[in-house]
Amino acid sequence: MGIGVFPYIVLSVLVFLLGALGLMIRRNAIVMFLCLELMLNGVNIMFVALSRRMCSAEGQVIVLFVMAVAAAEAAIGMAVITAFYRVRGGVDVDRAQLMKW
Amino acid sequence: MIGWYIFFLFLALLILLSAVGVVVMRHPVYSALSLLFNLCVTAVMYLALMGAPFIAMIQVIVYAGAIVVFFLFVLMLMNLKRGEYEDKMGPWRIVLGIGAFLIFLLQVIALSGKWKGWVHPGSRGVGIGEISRLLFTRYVLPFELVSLLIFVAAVGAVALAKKRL
Amino acid sequence: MKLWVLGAVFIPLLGAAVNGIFLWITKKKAHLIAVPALFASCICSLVVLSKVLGGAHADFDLYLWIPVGKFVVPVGFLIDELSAVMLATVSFVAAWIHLYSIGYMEHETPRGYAKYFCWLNLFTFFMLLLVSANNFLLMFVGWEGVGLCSYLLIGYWYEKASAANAGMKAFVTTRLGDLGFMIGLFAIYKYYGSLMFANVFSHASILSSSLITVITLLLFVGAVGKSAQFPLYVWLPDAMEGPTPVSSLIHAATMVTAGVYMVARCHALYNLAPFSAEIVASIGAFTALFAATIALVNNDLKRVLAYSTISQLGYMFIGVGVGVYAAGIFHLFTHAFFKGLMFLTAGSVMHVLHGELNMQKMGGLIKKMPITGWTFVVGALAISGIPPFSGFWSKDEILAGAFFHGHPVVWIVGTFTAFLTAFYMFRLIFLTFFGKPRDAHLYEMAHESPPVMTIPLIVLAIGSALAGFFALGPHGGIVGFLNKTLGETVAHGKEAAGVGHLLLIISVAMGVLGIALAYSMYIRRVPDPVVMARTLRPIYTLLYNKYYVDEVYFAFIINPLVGGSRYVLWKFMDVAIIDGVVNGIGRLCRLVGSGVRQFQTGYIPDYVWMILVGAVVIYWIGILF
Amino acid sequence: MMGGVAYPMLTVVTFFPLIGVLVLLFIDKESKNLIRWVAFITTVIEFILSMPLYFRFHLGTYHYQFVERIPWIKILGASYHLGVDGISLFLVLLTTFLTMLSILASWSIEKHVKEYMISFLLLETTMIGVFCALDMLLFYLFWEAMLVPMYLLIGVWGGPRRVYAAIKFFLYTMAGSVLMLVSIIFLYYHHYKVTGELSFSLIKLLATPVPAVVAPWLFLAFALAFAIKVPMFPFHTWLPDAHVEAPTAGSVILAGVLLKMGTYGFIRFCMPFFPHASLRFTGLFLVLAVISIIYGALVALVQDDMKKLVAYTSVSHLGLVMLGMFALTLQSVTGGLLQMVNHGISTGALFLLVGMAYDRRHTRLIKDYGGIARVMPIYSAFFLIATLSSIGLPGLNGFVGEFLALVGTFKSHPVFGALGATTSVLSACYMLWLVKRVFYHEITVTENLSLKDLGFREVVICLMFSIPMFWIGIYPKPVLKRMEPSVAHFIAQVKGEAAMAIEHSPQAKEKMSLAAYLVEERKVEVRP
Repeated sequence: MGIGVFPYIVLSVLVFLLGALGLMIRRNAIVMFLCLELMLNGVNIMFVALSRRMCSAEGQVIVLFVMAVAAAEAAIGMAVITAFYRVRGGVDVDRAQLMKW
Repeated sequence: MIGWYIFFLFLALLILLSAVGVVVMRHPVYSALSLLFNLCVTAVMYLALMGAPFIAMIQVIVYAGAIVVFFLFVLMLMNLKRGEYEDKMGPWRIVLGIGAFLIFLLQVIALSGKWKGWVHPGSRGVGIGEISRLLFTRYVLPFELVSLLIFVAAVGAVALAKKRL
Repeated sequence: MKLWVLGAVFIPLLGAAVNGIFLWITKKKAHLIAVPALFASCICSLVVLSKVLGGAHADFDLYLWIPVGKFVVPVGFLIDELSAVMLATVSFVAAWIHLYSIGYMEHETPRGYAKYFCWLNLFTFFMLLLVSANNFLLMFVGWEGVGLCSYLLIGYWYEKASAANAGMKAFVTTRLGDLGFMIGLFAIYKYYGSLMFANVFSHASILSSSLITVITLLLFVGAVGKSAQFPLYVWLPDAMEGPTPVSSLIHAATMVTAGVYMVARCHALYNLAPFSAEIVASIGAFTALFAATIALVNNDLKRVLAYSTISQLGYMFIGVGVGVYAAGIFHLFTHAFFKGLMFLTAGSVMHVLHGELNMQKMGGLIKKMPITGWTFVVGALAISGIPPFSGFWSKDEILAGAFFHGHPVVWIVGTFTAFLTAFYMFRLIFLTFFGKPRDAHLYEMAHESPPVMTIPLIVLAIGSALAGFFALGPHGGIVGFLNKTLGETVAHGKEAAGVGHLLLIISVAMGVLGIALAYSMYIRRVPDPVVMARTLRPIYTLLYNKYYVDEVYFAFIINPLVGGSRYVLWKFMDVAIIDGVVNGIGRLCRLVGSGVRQFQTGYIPDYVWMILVGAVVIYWIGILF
Repeated sequence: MMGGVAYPMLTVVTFFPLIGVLVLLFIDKESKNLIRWVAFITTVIEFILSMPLYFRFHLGTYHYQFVERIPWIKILGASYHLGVDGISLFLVLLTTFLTMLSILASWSIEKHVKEYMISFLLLETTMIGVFCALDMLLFYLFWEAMLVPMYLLIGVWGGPRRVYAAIKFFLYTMAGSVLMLVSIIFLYYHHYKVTGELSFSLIKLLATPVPAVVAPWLFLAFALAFAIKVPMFPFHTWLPDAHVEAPTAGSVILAGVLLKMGTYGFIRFCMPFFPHASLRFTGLFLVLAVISIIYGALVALVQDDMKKLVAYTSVSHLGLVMLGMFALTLQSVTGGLLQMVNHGISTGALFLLVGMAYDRRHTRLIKDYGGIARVMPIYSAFFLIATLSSIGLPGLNGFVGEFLALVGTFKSHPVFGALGATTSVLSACYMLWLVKRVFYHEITVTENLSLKDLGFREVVICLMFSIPMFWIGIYPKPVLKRMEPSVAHFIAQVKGEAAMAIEHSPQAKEKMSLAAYLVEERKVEVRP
């Protein structure tokens, strides 16, 4: 158990970056959402690790909030995607450029 | 000590692999399953290595159990055909994406010297009692606000997804 | 005393208010309020005059009007010999003209009728305020107020383009003069620290003479505008577009004399500024001659009278300019009678001839309308300076004053103008009332006006005939009376009686000569005026076109101003340059935006990429700079 | 210095319209008449609520009255600090008065009535807030918040080019006010640096003089914001566009109140904060003011559109206000201040009257009218009164302000006073020419033959406007008495205490001309 915080931080950054990479290279909206969750998860790892390091429960409280927000975001996101799918006939984000410029 | 390291490396490897899976899987359902796996392994890590059993629990119940399953539902509802779900990822985008990935990573590594020496001070985990105490005292306002947020999100989701209100 | 003064000034305002607010009720009965109001005011004024004759004076404040720091202006009244005479003159003439208006305006619409009386009452109020105010600012209120009423009444028949234009011209031109007056007031406040007559005049000499000269000249600019002197006289002939009683009241008897009153009121300042007084007298003399020459050839009944008014106002300015203020005011007083009378008779002619004003179409009217005709003759005799009619007395005072105060040139001009005056007045009479009718149709239409119009004519004719005898009262008559206020105590007649009598004979001879020439030209036709006009064509054309002054003003002032404003200031400066810069900045922003928005691809992956790389870049920017 | 009242008057006056907004929110948007009445009654009550400010105002003191002060954002040192003095009192009253009549004049609005009325009531709150706020942050908040409802009023209910006009209005104003924000923040930090106290309070910031090196720059930053709002000569082009496109009531408020915020800003913030810089730039501003007066009048002369004409007259009139303020004499500043009120009343009335014609004929071009005095006599009568008030005819309100401003200006700067006085001629030219072309002559356009004269509601509006015109014209003393102490204090602030002391000391009296001394006596004598 005494392996220190550093490995967790590296792990967290890697997970976060992998999620970001997914966001960058994927165009399927649902997969992008999944990548977003992945990023959030990376952040959560960091929070929990530092919460342990600081001997404080606050990090974990924040994680709870992050999860709640993630849930809300997923709900709205999925609703948007279904609506979008209905209108555009696909979940490819490249189709969504009404707001472009 | 070494044992813990090996255990950590094992879990971390699983997490990273599944994360890569989320990114590269062709079919969205595979991606989702991969994420599910990723979350579960993270929960194990919380529980076994990081002394955060409550978060681990929530991670499984809410994240894995509710959110990802919810994603899966949506995927099934849409029932995407082959060709519809496939990404046509241009090589440029992949190169650029990986480039940004590496740049950021390098940056983090360059800055990581600060944390290298951070060693875990003790084994005392934080109990559920401590969390709930904080939640209902100092964080009670954000807590309530979050509940409101979820409520709004639920209503909003219905409003958005319904064809006609 | 206070109450009588307030009554004299405010009863007309009350009448105006009632007629103005209850226009829809009074309608054709408006005169039942307006005319009694004026007669009441007249009685009050006469009471005030009688009290002043008994030696009483008054200077009181009704309430504090504008108090800011040391700038304190009350609504207050000053009653001395000068203002008492003015009050009485104005309200007396105005009352009879009100009465006359009942007949003259009988064919107007009910609303127009009530409106007319409302404005006429309002005018009288402002005029009375002007002459009874105890400070410059309140005087200015009356000054501008009469201008407003003049504007409204000239434009009474606003559907006629010429009337609407004339009203505006009158207002704007007089405002141009008022600008000078206003700046004069600023200067008075700046240097004297007060606008009260009492304070300013009692300490008039604390300023250097050059400053007083500037102040008095500025004030005189106001008088030039209001009293239609050269070069701002152009509005007065056009003002004849208004109903004739209005021309009579405002543009002959009262408002236009405000400038003369003002100069007389400020005699304490003008006495200290000989150069300004010189200017006043010169402008007066020049205008007298200038306007008289135009009147020689004009064929429009009312315009001849208008130019005659301008000319006579010139006389008054000669009077106040050469320092015989009382004579100037005396001429103002007699002029109010005979010029008011002549306008009313002209109105009477117009009334029965349905607005015809061209005297070339008239002739022989005296048979059809004897009262009108003969009263006009009385007025003309008065203006021509034939003794014993009133004009003789006052004109003689002025000319003698000019001569004895060392202005021989002014005297020559004045005397020559007297000749011209007699000539054009009797030209008018012979063309209109005597000789053969030149338009049978018009002649058929003519008949005497109703009594409501002829009674004022008779009253004013008696005034024109006899007002001059006021000069003969004890202690120098009216002149001596006015001099109690106006301060000029030396009676010139005594020191050079012989020369005085010679001057008198010359000026009367000039008048008689003028009448005789008019008689020979327009009744005997030797020399025939038509032939004369042909032989002297260039001069005739110049006079007939009024020296082209209006045209010059349009070409050199008004058109450049309007054109410059439209094309240079508005279209070029405002729209092209300033808005151009503003819109240019807007366009520049859009240009930059359209370049920068290329980064805004709308693809989420690109944004993620930018966030990640951007975070690194910003970190390094922070480190390096 | 509470005015001896039991309730927080200014807060009530400022925020009462929001209660009206709240009520309006619960009314169905289809019941338009109910909405109009609710809005109107709200503004009437608001006006009545603001009346005690006038009656309970203490004469003879320059201190702020009806002051309320509650800590607001403690960490920033900002407080909720309201108060009025002789300078802002009449602007508050003008706001409530004009808003009431504007709502009454908005009966003809049919599009989105509910939103319109809500915008209007919000606008009223923010405007009053601007005039009452004594905390810079609070002031800035109201100042910026005011833009939004006005932007909506122009942009949604305006004429054909409304969007262009609204954006121009918004951006112009923003451009200036951002610079002002920078200045405010500088003042705030400077105050912190000097005294160690964080405060946005106007009074405290005023007590901390700014270093002479930066003062001119800060002054110019403030001045730009306010000069745009006024608007002074080179920054005025938003005004004609905004006025022409705004709905009638919007124009009334724009001209009547919003422009005053610029001049108010100068007198309340810009000049007292930077007295030395103000004195240094006096020449510049006097020149700009005179240019505004003459230029605005000349451009107004040649306009074809009635509303645009009236808009340019605002440039001219506000130039006069600026002239009076920078001339810095008691008379000129008081006159300028009074002229602000007068301009709000007379120009407001003119805009309303133009709007009434527009409601009937749907055109504002002068050439489409002509001769309508015959078919609309009441309308013409009121138009004439408003015109005369606007051109400063003695006996009506315009004259008192104009004359005071000019006589005071002449006292310190004779040339500028004389140049400014040309406004009396030029204003007569453009207004009477307008009157002539619109009301006189024969009717040439047949549509005009069937024009209806004013209805009851419109007559009420016009009568309401006429009352203050006559009142201020004939008996301005109560107004002037309330303004005078604050103006004197303002001048003392700018010119420095020393200058003021000389003017009031007994020794100085001996130096005064004897005549002026007599006046002084007279004044004492008649004082009640």
